[in-house]
Amino acid sequence: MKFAVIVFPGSNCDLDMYHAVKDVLGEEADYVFHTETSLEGYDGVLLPGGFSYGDYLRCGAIAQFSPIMNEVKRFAEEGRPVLGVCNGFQVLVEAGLLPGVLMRNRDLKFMCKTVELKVETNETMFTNDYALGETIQVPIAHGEGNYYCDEATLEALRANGQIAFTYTDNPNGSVANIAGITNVQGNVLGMMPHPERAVEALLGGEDGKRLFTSMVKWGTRHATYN
Amino acid sequence: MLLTTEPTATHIREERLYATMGLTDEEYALVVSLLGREPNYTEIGLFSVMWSEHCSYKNSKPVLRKFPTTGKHVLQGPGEGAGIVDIGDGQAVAFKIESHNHPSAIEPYQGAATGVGGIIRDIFSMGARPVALLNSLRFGDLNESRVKHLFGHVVSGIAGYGNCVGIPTVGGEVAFDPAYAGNPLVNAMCVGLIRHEDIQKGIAEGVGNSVMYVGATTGRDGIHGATFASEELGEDADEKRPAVQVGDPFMEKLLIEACLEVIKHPALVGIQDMGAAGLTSSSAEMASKAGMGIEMNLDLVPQREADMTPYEMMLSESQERMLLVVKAGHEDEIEAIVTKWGLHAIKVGEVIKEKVLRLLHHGEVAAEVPVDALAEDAPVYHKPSQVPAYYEAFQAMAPVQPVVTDVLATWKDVLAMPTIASKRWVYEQYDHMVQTSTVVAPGSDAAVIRIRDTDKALAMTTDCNAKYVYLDPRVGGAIAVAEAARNIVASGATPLALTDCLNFGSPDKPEGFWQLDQAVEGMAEACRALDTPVIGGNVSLYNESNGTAIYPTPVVGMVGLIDKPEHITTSFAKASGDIIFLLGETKPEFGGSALQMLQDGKVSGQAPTLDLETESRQQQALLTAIRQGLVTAAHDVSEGGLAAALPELVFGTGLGADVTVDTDLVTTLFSESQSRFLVTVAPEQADAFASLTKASRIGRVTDTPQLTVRANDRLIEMDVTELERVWEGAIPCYMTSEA
Amino acid sequence: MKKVNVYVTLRESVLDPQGVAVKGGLEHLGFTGVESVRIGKVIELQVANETTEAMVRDMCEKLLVNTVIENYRIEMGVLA
Amino acid sequence: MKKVNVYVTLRESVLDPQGVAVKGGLEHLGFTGVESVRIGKVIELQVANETTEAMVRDMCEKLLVNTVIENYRIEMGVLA
Ligand SMILES: Nc1ncnc2c1ncn2[C@@H]1O[C@H](COP(=O)(O)OP(=O)(O)O)[C@@H](O)[C@H]1O
Ligand SMILES: [Mg+2]
Repeated sequence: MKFAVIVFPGSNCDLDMYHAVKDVLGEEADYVFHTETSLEGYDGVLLPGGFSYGDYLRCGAIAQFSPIMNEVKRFAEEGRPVLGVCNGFQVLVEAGLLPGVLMRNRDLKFMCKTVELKVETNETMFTNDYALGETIQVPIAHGEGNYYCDEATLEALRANGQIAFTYTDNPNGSVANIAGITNVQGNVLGMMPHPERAVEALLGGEDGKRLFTSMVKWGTRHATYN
Repeated sequence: MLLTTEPTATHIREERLYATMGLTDEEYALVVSLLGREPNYTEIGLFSVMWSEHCSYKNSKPVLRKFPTTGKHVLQGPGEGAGIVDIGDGQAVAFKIESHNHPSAIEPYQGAATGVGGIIRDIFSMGARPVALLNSLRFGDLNESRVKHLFGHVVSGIAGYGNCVGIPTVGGEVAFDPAYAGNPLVNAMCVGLIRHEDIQKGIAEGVGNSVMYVGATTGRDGIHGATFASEELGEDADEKRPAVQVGDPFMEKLLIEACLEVIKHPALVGIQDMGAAGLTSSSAEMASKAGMGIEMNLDLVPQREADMTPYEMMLSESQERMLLVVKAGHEDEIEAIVTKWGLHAIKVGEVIKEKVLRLLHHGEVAAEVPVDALAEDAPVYHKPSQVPAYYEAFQAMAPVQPVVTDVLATWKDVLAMPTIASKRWVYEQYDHMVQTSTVVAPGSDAAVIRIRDTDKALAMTTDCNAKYVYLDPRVGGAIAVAEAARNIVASGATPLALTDCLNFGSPDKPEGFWQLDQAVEGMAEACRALDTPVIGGNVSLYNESNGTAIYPTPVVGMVGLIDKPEHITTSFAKASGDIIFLLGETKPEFGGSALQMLQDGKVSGQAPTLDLETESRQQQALLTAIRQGLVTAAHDVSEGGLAAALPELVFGTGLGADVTVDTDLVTTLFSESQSRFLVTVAPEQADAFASLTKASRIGRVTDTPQLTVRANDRLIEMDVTELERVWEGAIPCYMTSEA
Repeated sequence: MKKVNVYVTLRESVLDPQGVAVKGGLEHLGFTGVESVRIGKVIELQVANETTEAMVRDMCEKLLVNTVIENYRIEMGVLA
Repeated sequence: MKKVNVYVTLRESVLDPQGVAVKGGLEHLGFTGVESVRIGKVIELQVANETTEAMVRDMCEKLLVNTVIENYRIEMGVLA
């Protein structure tokens, strides 16, 4: 599988994302700069964490207008996998590819630690390698990861099985303990925790690895897409 | 400092305006004789910043000469942006620590943030990729709301900047003591990785080469920051507010990527960040080093505000700016790289043959000064030194012998002291994992960062117990170095070198100078004994408020090298049944201890003794044992003694410990004797470890969260969960009541 | 050149943790009678004279405001 | 109960990286003629009727405003 790791000005987990899929999983990956206008030849898009455009105004607000985002939208509409982690999630929300918004953490502080997540669905292209209801350890590192949406949206997220991960001990005040959601079609996942930081035992855990192996498995099954 | 008409040269002399800029009458006279005429306003401004302590080290130079600065691995010693040490395979590590004390006292968030930004630029301007940040912080009594405010905002400023630029903040230290009530300390350290061939110098060679400006625009912020950093904080500190700069970590991130790419380009001749004294120091120093001059047209400098004068532009300390020297004719290639990152490289001047800094403004020469006069000819002072009366009184005191009536309660109280308590509240606000190389996160003795594509890793720490330095600068200085090395060794690394930040009071007081001189003497001795040369550092003097100096606080930042991943060791017990060893001797030493602070609210008496030969031997023994695979956990015993170290060994593990020692209980728990480690060893390795290190076997790790300490006079038992609650809860508890 | 101010505030249904913290801080300092605190943004723009309110509205909808959680009010200034 | 608004803006000499980034964003979106953008805060307070402007000023100096880098303006609202 060939991944595009999108680089916005201010992205800073691009290297980590690249390392996870390329060096740890052994898949193909390229950095794709925000000014690029094509995603041709890629099977999956990864929007990494960081502080795109300094996260000024609102997180992810300015990055959504990068030229590459038109292609990311098209890619998503074609039903192909798009994963946004942390700032990547914020960009997807601002770009309207996912519902809701990420607000400042409940206690207003940036928070970096490993937390426990519950896998709420294993029927997505991102979670098929996990067991339903399984708990996994994945780091968070954000100041604005407090997921918010209105009641109706939350009902819809639940009804459609769009909630992918929840926190077992809510660190930031997110509605319904939400840590990650997909779009209705299930091909766009946004999550605040960093699976790419949990792919090596040396660094404390490998629970994030199966998110990427899920994508690769799905990708091999759907190889016809290319 | 918005001047519509500038004072004339005569006016400057007659009104002694140079004095308000921090220059003495003698220094002014020296400027006149170096120039052969009276300086104009811009020129005297250039001298005032370049001759400040911060830039010229005029008071500390003779003292700094005591440090050993060379060694077989040292590639770059003091003098450039950062020191560099070889780590083999063509790779090297660059690191440096710097203070931002005074700006942080005025505006804690921005002061701390820009301190981080500045030290990062020192690292990447050497050509190194920044891979880790650390810090060392001192505040007053955490019960005071002003202190809570400073502490909270300093931590979020460090977090705000470091997290955004994407460099993990992996370690540091924080201590609280009334000595810092009026003058907090904020020291930031950055560590970078570099290939030997990429090492850059701040040098302006080649007549006709272009001087290019990259980064943020120049505003009126921070004018006279360097002078400000070299002055005492008085009642009027708030009036100096224009010195506050605002950081833009997003700009810094772009600057890092752009500069690291530019550095690979053969057309780059020299590069230096515009740190203290901004455009002045970067241009004058680069030219002076090359034996050249620089002519700049200030009209070309990107300006954020209207009608800036040459004086303002040259003294501005706007952040996130770099000065490049580029081979003539290749400016476009550099500009192309920089533009990719959304920035501009603007030609503002040229390297010239005459060794002067010539500044043009609106078609006129606004200043023309020999570069060496600015960069080299600052006076050097050999200050009078005098042993303080307090020191003599402390030395004459009988050894401190505390009486503890309720040991269990005291034990808890020690763990609840904010200086000893868990710093989780601090480091969870720092992204310590970004760049996915952090093998040992904050919380252990030293942080460990792996070096990608190799088996190697780097251990790093900052340390200084200033209470010891106050009691006895020479011994305390040596302990600061030894303690840093202990943390490095306990993590499985060989100490490579250190960087230091000398935070002291006024050197103009003979007693203050004596502290500085003695502390450096002691540090230098320890550096020689432990083979850790000083490759760079920073001096921050005049840390006084209303006439009272802080404790002398020479913070040590140390980096060590680990050869193999299996040598990486943490301070956490791993398995029930492991044998616990105590390396080193425990004597009744309580001067400057946490226990004394708890009981008396201040320190007195003699600092713990340090025998450098013993220190070196213990460190070598532990390192050998770690390399032989004998050790499951190692933890240095420092502030708070075993009362802190023993619980820390088992906190978070669900385990406990049962130990038997042959000293009395109070000494066992609270003495702060030096050169000690707690080590756990698998039972089958215990004999090998014992014979290698001569350490005493004091007990074992147990599977219930309980601590049992059998001393020669009595036995006590303590619930680990209860201790952990106290230790983890202390700082959050203070901070939830922050106003 | 003219000045335009855009006032951006959180919708009432949305919890404002920062406002809550500031309210707590004020109480801690002894200010009584503070019923609620909400924190919003003022965006001060210097724009060309031709800029119409409709254009500013467009800027708000596209970038300046996240209408999922925020309301806004535009104040078109006078010529500078 | 009455409403008080406090408008907090960065002092003019202070760098506003947020504003610079937003200006860039607007240009990116094709909005021309935006000369400068600066971002400040509006703090909306609901306070007891007795609250005087002097009291609000005190709140500003003590907590709401970082007077080292910010200026502020108080707008005392009408009874609600
Ligand atoms: N300001 C800080 N920033 C980051 N980490 C910190 C800070 N203060 C303390 N820590 C971390 O907390 C742990 C304990 O610190 P400390 O008590 O100073 O250790 P030691 O006494 O072994 O030097 C270390 O891992 C240290 O890096
Ligand atoms: Mg330690």
